[in-house]
Amino acid sequence: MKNGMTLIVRVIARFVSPMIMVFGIYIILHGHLSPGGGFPGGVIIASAFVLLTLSFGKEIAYQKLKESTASVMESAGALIFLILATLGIVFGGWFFLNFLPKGEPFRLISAGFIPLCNIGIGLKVGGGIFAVFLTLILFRLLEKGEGD
Amino acid sequence: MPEIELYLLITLMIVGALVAVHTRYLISAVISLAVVGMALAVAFLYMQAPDIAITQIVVEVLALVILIIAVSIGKEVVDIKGKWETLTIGVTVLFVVIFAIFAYRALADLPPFGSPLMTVSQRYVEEGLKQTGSANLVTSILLDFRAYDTLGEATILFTAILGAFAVLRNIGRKAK
Amino acid sequence: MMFFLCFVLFLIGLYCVLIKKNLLKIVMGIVIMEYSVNLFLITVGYKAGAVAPIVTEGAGKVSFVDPLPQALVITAIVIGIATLALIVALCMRVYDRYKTFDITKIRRLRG
Amino acid sequence: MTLIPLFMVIPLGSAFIVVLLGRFKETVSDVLATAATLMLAILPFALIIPLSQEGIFVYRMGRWIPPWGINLVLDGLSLLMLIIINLVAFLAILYSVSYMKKFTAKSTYYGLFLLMLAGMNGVVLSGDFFNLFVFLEIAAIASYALVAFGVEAEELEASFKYMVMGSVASVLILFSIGLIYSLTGSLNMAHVGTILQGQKGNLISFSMILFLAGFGLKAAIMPFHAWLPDAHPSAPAPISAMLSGVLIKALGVYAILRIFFNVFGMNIQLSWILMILGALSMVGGGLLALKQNDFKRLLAYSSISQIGLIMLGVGCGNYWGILGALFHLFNHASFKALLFLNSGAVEYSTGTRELKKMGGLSKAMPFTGATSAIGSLSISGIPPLNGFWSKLFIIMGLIYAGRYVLGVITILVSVLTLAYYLKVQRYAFFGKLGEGLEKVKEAPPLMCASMVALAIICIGAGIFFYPIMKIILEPAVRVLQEGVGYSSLVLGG
Repeated sequence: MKNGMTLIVRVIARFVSPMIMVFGIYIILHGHLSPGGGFPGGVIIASAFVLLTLSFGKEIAYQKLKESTASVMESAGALIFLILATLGIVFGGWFFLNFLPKGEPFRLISAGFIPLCNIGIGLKVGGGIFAVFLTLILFRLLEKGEGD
Repeated sequence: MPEIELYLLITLMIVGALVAVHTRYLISAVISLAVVGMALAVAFLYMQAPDIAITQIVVEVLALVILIIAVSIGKEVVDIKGKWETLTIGVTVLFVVIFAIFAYRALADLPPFGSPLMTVSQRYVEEGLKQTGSANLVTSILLDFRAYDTLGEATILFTAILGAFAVLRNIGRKAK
Repeated sequence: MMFFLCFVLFLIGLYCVLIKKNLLKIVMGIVIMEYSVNLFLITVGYKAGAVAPIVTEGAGKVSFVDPLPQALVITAIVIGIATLALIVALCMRVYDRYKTFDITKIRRLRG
Repeated sequence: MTLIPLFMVIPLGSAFIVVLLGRFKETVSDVLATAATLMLAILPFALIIPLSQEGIFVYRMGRWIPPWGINLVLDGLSLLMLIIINLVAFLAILYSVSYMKKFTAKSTYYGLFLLMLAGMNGVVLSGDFFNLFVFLEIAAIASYALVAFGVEAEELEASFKYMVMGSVASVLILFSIGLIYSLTGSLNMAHVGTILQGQKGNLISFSMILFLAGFGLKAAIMPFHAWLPDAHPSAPAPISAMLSGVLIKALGVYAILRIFFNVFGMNIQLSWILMILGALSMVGGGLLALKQNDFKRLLAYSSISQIGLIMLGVGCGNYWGILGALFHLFNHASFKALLFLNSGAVEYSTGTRELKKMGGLSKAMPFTGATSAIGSLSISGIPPLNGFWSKLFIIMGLIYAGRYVLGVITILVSVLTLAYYLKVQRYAFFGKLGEGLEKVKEAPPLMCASMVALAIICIGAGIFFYPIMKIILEPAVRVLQEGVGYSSLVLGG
C-alpha cells in the first residue's frame, strides 16, 4: 500500500473522487430540504480525499496536503458556527436565534441561517475527519523518519 | 408490514456482533463489525430515518478504514486467550444474564413498539416547517430547535481530533 | 421484544468489553454498545405506518415518525466516530510503546 | 441573564482561536488562555447578587419555550459549581503557564483545557438531559486526551483504561436517557420531572440504576473507582488538580444530585444506596491511600475517600448533611487542587513522585512546603481551616438523621486522613534532605502564586465560613431541598 495501488485503481479514483465531492456538496447544500446535512456531507467530502490518499499512497498525499490545511479548515468551520450562534444575540437578543428571514419553504435559499450552519459544519467535519485520517495513517511514517 | 424485516435485521446484527466478539482473527472481527453497522443503516431506512441512514453509512465506511489501519499496524492477527478464561467467562455471563432478566422486566413497561408518545415532538411535526422554514424536520430540530446540541456535537468532534493530534505526537516532553 | 433485542446487542458489547484481553476487541465492544443505543433510540421513535419526517411540497396530511430521536442519533453517531478516532489513536500509541495489544501484558500500573 | 451563554462561548471561542493561532507563537496562547479563564473566574461572582434577587434564571436557547427548545438553568447549585470550576480552572491555567513549558504542543494543551472547561460549564448549566450528555462528553473526551498528554507508556495505558470505562459510562447514560425519553416523550429535565411525579415501576428504577452506574463511574464512587488511581496521577499536575478537584464533581456528583434530587425525587431507598456507596468509598479509599508511596497516587485515593464523604452527606438528606456535603465539595476542590499542584511543584523541582526519595523539602521549597502543610491540615479537618467545618456539618447531619454508626465511621476516617497526610508531610517536607536533592530550587513564581492563592482560599473559607454559607451555599441547599419543586420553578418562570 506504500506506493499506492495499481494503475486501474488510480485512474478510477481520479475519475470518481470529483463526483463524490460534488455529491458531498449537494448533500450539504440541500440539508434543509432532503435527507442529509452538514455532517454526512462533510464526511463524504473527506472520504473523497481518503480515497485519493489510499490509491495514490501516503507519501504523495503527505507532500501535497499538509494536515495543517485540513485542521485550519476545521477550526474555521467551528468558528463560523459559533459566530453564527453568537450573532443571534446581536440581532435578536438570544443565543442561537435563527435571525435571518425564513424565506419561502422548499427553496434552496430558505430556512434562515440553517444552510449557513450546514456549510460551517460541513467544512469543519470534512477538514477534521480528513486531518485525523491523515495523522492516523502517517503515524508510522513519521515514527520511522525520526527513528532511523 | 416492516416488522418482520426488522426482526430479521436485528437478528443479523446480533449474529454479526457475536461473530465479531468471538472470531479469532482481528480482521474478520472488523469485517463482521462492518456488517453490523451496515445492517444498522438498513434498519434505519426501514424505520423511516433516511438522514440517519446516510450518516451511518458514511461514518461506518470511515470507521472501517480507521479500524483496518489500527489492525494492520500490529503484527498480532489473532485474539488473545488469557488464564482463568472459563471462570471469568462464567462470572461475566452470569452477571450479564442477571442484568438481562432485570432489563427484560423493566423494558416491558415501555410504550409498545411502533407507537411513540411524541409529547414534545408533536409540535415539531406540526409547526416545524412554519417556524423554521426547513422542510427536513430533522434538520430543523438539529439546527434550530436544538442547535445548541449541534454546537456541542461539533465541539466533540473538534475535541476528539485535537486529542488525537495530542496523543499522536512523537515526543511529549521536551528534553532537558 | 424489539427493545429487548436492542438491549441484547448492548449486552453483547458489554460482555466483549468485560471479557476480552485485546485492546482492539475492547474497542469493538464499545462500538457495538454505541450501535445498540443508536438502534434503541430510533426504535423508540418509530411509528407504525408513518413516513420519514420530511415535508414534501403539496402533500396532504400524513403522519410522520418521531423526528427528535433521529436528531439525537445523528449527534450520537458523531460522538461515536469521535470517540473511535481518539481511542484508536490511543491504541496505536500503546502498541507503539508496548509492542503488543495484549492487556494482560500491559500492566505497568497497579490499578 | 444575558451573561449565561458566555460561560460556554468564551471557552469555546478561545479554544478554537488558540488552536488556530497557537502554532505561531506560544506566548499568544498563554495570554489568550489566561485572559479567557480570568474572565470566566470573575463572571460567576457578578451573578451572585442578581441571582439572590431572582432566585432562578432560565435562559431559552434560540427563544424556544422550555420543553421544545433547550434551556439553561442557573440556580444556587449551578452557581456554586460555576464558582468552583472557574476559580480552580483559572488558577490551574496560571500554574500551567510555567509548568507546561516542559511539554511540547502547548497550544493543543490550552485548547483541550478550555474545551474541558466549556464542557463542565455546559454540564452544570444545562436543563436538558441530552444536552447534559453532550457537554459531559466534551469534558470527558478532552480529559481522556489530557491524561495521555505526556505520551509516556504509563500515561497512555492509564488514559486507555480511563477512556474505556468512561465510554461505557457514557453509553449507559445515553441508554438511560433513551429510556426516559421513551417513557415521557420529553428531554427537558423539568418537564420530565412533572411527568414522572408520583410514578413508580421497574422501568424507572432500571433507568435510575443505569444513571447511578454511569455517573458513579464518572464520579469514581467505590465499586466503579478502578480508573481513577491510574488516570489522575498520570496527567500533568494542573490537569490532575482539575480532574480530582473539579471534573469528577461536575460530571459525577453534580449530575447525580441534579437528576436524583430534582428530577426523580429522593426516597429512602435511594438515600440508603447513596450513603452505603459513600461510606464504602470513604473507608476503602482511605485505607488504600494509606498504603501508597507515590505522592500523586496517594492523593488520587484520597479523592475517592473524600467523594465518598460528600455522597454520605448528600445521602443523609437533611439540611446539615447537604450543607456539609456542598461545602465539602467547595473545600475539596480548593485543597485537593492545592495538594496536586504541590505534588506537581515537587515533581517539577525534584523529578520524582516517590515519597521515600524525598525529604526535607520545606527548607528548599518554602512556598510549596507551607502551602502543602495548609492543604494537608485542611483536608484532615483541623480547625479553623475549611475542611473542619464541612466535616463537622456532615457529622451533624448524620447525627440528626440518627445514623450514629456512620457518624463514628466518618470521624474514624477523618483520623485516617490525618494519618496519611502526616505521612506525606513527614516523608516529603520534614526531616533531613533526601539524597541527591541538594540543588532543589523553589518552583517558578507563577506556580507559587497559584498555590498561595489556593492556600488563602483554604484559610479564608475556614475563617469566613459563615458568610460563604449564607451567600453561596444556602441557595444551593435550598435547590436540593426543594426536590421536584425545581420543575415548577423552571417551567413557571
